[in-house]
Amino acid sequence: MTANDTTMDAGFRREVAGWLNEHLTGRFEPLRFRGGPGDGDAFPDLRKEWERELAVGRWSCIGWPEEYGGRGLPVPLQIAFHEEYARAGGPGRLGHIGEGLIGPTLMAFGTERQKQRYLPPIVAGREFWAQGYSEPGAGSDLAGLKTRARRDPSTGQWRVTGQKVWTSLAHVSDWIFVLARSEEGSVGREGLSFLLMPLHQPGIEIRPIRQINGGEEFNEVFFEGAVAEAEDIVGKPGDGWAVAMALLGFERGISTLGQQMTFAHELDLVVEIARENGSLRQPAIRRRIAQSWAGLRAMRYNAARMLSGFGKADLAREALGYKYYWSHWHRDLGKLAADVLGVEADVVTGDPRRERLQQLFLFSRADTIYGGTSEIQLNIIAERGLGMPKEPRGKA
Amino acid sequence: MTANDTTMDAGFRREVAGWLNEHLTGRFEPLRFRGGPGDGDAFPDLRKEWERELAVGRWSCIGWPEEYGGRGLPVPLQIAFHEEYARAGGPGRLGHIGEGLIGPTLMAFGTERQKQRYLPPIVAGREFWAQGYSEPGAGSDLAGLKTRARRDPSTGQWRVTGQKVWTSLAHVSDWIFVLARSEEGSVGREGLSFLLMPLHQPGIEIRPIRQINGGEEFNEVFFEGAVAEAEDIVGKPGDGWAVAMALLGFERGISTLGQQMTFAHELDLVVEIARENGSLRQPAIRRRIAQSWAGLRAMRYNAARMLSGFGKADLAREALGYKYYWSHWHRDLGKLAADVLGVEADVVTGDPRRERLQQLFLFSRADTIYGGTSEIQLNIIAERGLGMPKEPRGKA
Amino acid sequence: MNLDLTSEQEMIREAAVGFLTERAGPAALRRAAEAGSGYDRALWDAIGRELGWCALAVPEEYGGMAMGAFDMALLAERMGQALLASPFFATVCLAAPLLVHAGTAGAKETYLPAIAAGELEATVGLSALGGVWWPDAGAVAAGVTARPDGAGFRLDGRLPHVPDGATAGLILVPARIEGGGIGVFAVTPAASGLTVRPLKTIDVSRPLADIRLDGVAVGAEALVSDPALVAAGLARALDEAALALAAEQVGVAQGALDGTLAYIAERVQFGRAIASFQAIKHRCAELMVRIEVARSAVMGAARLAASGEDPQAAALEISAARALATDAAFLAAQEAIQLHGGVGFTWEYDPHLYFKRAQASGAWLGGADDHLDRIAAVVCPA
Amino acid sequence: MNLDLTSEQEMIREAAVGFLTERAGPAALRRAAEAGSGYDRALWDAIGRELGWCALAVPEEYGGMAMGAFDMALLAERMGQALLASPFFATVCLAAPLLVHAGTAGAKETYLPAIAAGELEATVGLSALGGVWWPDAGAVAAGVTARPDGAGFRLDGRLPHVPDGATAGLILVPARIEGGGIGVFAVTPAASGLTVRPLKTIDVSRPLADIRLDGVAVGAEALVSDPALVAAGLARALDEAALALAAEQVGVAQGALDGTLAYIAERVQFGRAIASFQAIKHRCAELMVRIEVARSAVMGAARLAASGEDPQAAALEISAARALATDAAFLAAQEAIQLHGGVGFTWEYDPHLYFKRAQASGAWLGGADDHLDRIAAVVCPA
Repeated sequence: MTANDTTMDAGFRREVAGWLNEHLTGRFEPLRFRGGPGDGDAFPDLRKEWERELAVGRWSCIGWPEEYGGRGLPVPLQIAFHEEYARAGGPGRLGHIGEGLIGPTLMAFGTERQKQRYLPPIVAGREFWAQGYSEPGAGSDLAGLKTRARRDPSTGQWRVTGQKVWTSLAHVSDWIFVLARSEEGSVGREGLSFLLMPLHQPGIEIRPIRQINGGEEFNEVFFEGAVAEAEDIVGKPGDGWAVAMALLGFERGISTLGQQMTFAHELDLVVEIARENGSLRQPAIRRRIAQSWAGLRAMRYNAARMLSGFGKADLAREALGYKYYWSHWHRDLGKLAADVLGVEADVVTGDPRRERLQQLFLFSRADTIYGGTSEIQLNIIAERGLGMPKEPRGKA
Repeated sequence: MTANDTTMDAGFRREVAGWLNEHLTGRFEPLRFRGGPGDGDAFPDLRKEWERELAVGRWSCIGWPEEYGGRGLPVPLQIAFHEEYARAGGPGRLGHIGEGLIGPTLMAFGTERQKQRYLPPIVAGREFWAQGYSEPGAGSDLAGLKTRARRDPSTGQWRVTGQKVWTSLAHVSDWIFVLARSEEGSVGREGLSFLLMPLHQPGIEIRPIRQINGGEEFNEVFFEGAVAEAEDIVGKPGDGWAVAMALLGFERGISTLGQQMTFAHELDLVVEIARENGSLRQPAIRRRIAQSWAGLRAMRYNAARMLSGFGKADLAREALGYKYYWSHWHRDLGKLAADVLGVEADVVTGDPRRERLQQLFLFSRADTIYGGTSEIQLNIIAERGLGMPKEPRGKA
Repeated sequence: MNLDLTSEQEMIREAAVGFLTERAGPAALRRAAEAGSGYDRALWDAIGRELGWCALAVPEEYGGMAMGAFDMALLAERMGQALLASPFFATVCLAAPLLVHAGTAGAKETYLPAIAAGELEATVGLSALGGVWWPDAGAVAAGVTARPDGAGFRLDGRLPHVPDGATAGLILVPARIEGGGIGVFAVTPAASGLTVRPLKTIDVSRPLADIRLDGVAVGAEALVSDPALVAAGLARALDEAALALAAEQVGVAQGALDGTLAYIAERVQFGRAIASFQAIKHRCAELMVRIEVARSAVMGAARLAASGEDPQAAALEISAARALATDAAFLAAQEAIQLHGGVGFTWEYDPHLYFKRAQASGAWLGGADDHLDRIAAVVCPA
Repeated sequence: MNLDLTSEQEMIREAAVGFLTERAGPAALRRAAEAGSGYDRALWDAIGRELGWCALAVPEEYGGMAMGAFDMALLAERMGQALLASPFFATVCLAAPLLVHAGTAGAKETYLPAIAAGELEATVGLSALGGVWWPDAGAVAAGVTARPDGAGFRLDGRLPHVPDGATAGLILVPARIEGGGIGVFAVTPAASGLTVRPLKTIDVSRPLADIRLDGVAVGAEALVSDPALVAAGLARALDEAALALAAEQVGVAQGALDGTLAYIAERVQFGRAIASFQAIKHRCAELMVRIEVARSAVMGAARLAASGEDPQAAALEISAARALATDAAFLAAQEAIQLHGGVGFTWEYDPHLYFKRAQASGAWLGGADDHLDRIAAVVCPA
């Protein structure tokens, strides 16, 4: 009911659905609907194999230019792919950070050597990446980074010391890109460098962070003189901020748009459970379901407007508020799911449908925090979207 | 249903109700339920007579000490009076600013002459007061006042020039107390003086402000060399801020507590109309009525807690948020009333019950603005109630 | 779904912005209201006869431009933003779609060309302006009875709130026909037995009239609806009207927010522009998000409605758009008053004009609660 | 209504604050949860046997202190604030009032002194822990049937979510008696035919058990309810339990807010303490207002309930308190996670403990929607 097809790209969609139907089966069957947000630490080894399966089918990096091993598909088809992938219950993509973030960054800023070394294993699903931005003292405010990189004058290597946090899936990844302070005494956005580092080396320790839903998909990563090779700096020393911000811009939410299919499934599941346990008779529940449905339709059309505006230089108004909207919508859906479950929301029953709603309830709490908290989003919307005065920095 | 008696003070309540029943009749009959917020310009002359009627019955200034002509009644009985007054449909009190604000201020800060000159006419319902604080450039931020007072060295008189705004009922009042800048070049809270001035004099012009509900109970008051006599300064020159703030503290919401009875009547009326026009069948309307009822009960008990805490030096937590809560509750009730009326909310029908709800809808918009906007309230709650950092002033 | 605007649509929008900025807006509304006419005759003539906007919703064979629901939504949004006082909504968004979707060929030929040319002001007399047309469109005809009388009919009933009812030259009246079925009847203001009483409204941009029919005799030709089309046609016409109303509300919300932003950027308190306070910034940002989302919902529903592909799906999306736009308009207007502070509840400043329009429009053609109920009935039948 | 605290009440409150601050709180909860017992035995013994809090709700003739609903609310609030994991709620707030209001003299004599002395852990097995007891208290007994069998009964049915059901020494089971009426039966965990399955709960402070009764044979003395009192007594006991739960939730809200304020006062972003951002200040201020209002509602309802004067009016006010407290607790816990930022959704920090407790408690004994429905049924009968 809530999911919806478009008549465009029907052939392509059938192709995707057909391939998934054929391959997301057998030994990959347990992966269906797994590994999503809040469940990111499920079946890491099997999901790596799945990434290779996708690569063999040429379904990895479909938006990348053909010269880098992609298919160069236009945005609408990329979205169609993500939607069909979500509809089929395709598992959370371990290759996402490589495909969506570091790959495009290297295409734009990397040396020829970096492109040749790092892009093919991403396309092939053989190397997995983690992101090293946030630090315990610098969450929303990345300019406060303290992790430092010092160049060894003899070898040209960078020695990195410090701590990163919220690195999703670092424990199952191979490489990490790190934003570190390479100029002694620099502050704010100055003096940062963007480094590529292997995660499995003596100077790096990875500790899992347990989440409120019990999962462990985030980590703290401790660097104690860990090494990045001289040729593994992206951009010039001191230009790290520009590279890092550009990277955040590359991921313009195309994979996020696919998540609407997941949202629709979740809403369907809420309705299903509400009908089964009788809470659908409560008018306030019915009203919230209707509001949720209306919000999801609006979200879909909002995304369509964003796509229409793709290629425009500035982020359009509808795009500025998108993350804020979907994250709050989703958090509200999680609360609705818990209220529909009632007392059962508190009980671990082993019923996979109920567990999915419990995870939705708990993990959607993170949606309004990661990838820029709602508070940061609202600052940006007010300042860039409405031209209101900038929030002053403190002096502390 | 929604109104509620307490068993305390039953005898006193009967006395009040009996007197009102006997006197709020005949020529005063048209005043029932009139002259409240949003309707403040109704029947000013008749309401002045009503104030004198109250005075004759010794129902004015019942909380004032007996030496100043009051009854010295304790707070619970004052509240009981206000509740019975509201229940009987007693009209908005033209004497409120005199009784609740300037009277107590003069008792605390006034000279013996000032007390003898100004208190008796307030008790007798013969002189009415207006408040001259806000200015066009200084609404929430009173420290930005610009109206200036200059002393005539020969006569000792103060000459006042400037503009006040939001002076309720200035056009039907006799006196105004004015906070004005008496020290040339002073800024902020320094150099202000608190002056008593007759409103009917050549240097004062009063212009009504039309409100969104069509009424005109507020005014702009323009001063062009208007005179305050030398003996009509309260406190010392330059001490005006302290006097003004103390004045705001005297009115600790006792008459506001009485308004809960009015709120209860309004909610009853909403239910009545909803039943008549069928909107009571809509579950969302029923839910909002229930929420409103719950909020009103809580408001009542919140007030009871405030009273239990009366006499404590600091404003208790429950008191700090009271204005914010009731004003938003009331604004929501206004919206509920309009939604219950549906299309009829837009039509002037001549039906007094519907008009009362329309006025409620429109005028409750002012509740969250006057007497300290909600934004100021939240600042105060956060800073005084929760000890959070103070909002920095700008330098502009 | 492609929500890009074509260059033609961009043109319409820009022309509308230019024209409405110059000729409409709060000041023009105040002048029209003070003149007592309810709307500015010259402005309406310019819209209907010079700009040709009245032709938008009319098929080409009747002199129209057949631009459809999407273009109409673009225009209606700008009209809402400008608080346009005009019989446009009643004529073009309410009466014209009813003739288009439910009318007989003869009725279309008689009335549509005049509407398209901006020469006829029309309206629809619903039994309840706030009522719903689902699950059974007959509900909107419940207040009037048509009794066959010779070759014609006699109409009896009451239409308590008819938009522009006191100025319209044509009143389309849905009625229950004695002996079965519903029909839409064309009634002119001069008809004997018709009493039209203009109402005083709080929202001065939206005139209403109370109309009574006491044995109004009409000929057979006054039955303008095609019996085969009337139920579905009424529903579809009212859906399209609700969509236009939702689009207007997005505009009302945008107008209220824009005015607020302009005010608080200038107004200084505590030595700072009000707009520099973070709590205010966040509230404005939240409004912007709500408005953009409501706008997206309107655009998507309009595209689907314009395609004509799936009227039932479109109807549900229109209800979604309407619920979102109603809330956005009210909240933006509420915040406009609040953030203006003291002057926000004066007659002199503009927030109340948006506020009254937001509330009044929100009650027309089903309130937000009704539209959510409609969604729930389909998405989660009990 | 006087909501001043007597000096005795101030003493109770201060003793509770002191004891619970030292012995309970998030860290203690984590230790208890990790120990797997669900609660800290020594802490419970201290509460029941040293402090004597279990005696509060029990009449003096059965060894209690008969302090009533108001004192209970004061204590429950502090327990909620400390996220106390303990069989206190099930024993003292749920089972004891049921015996007091619906029990036979014999049953009271048998069980109340042991409860008062902190020597008996008891609970109530409701057919649905989230269900309502109005308009007919029989609903809470719908899941279990009592069939007369000789001098005694045989009980069959299921109680899917019994608070502290796996550790209680006494389970009070409301059941439908074949042949008419409802009764409350005392069942011990050792009873043959009784299957108790501890459940894994997300809120670790609140153990639940799934209990099945398959032909559990009990003697006549197991029917502990007085037939004349049982319907009203069940309703009143559940109202009192709901009130205690509401008081707990006010405490949960306060605890969540206090922890948040402490965190954001220290945590610096953009060179400023997070607490200095106005948008954050306003949200915290709004929470404080909500919490104070919910606390007022609880105190008022508790005073009325304690007076025993008008149980029906008290019931409605308890529903009001419950609806307000449920929302306040959830919102405060939601904001606690949000304002902690990244660490807010880690296991290591405390917000999730409040959050899970807020949601779990909100579903017990009627959700906020149910309580609003109950109010609407009286305040605005359709």
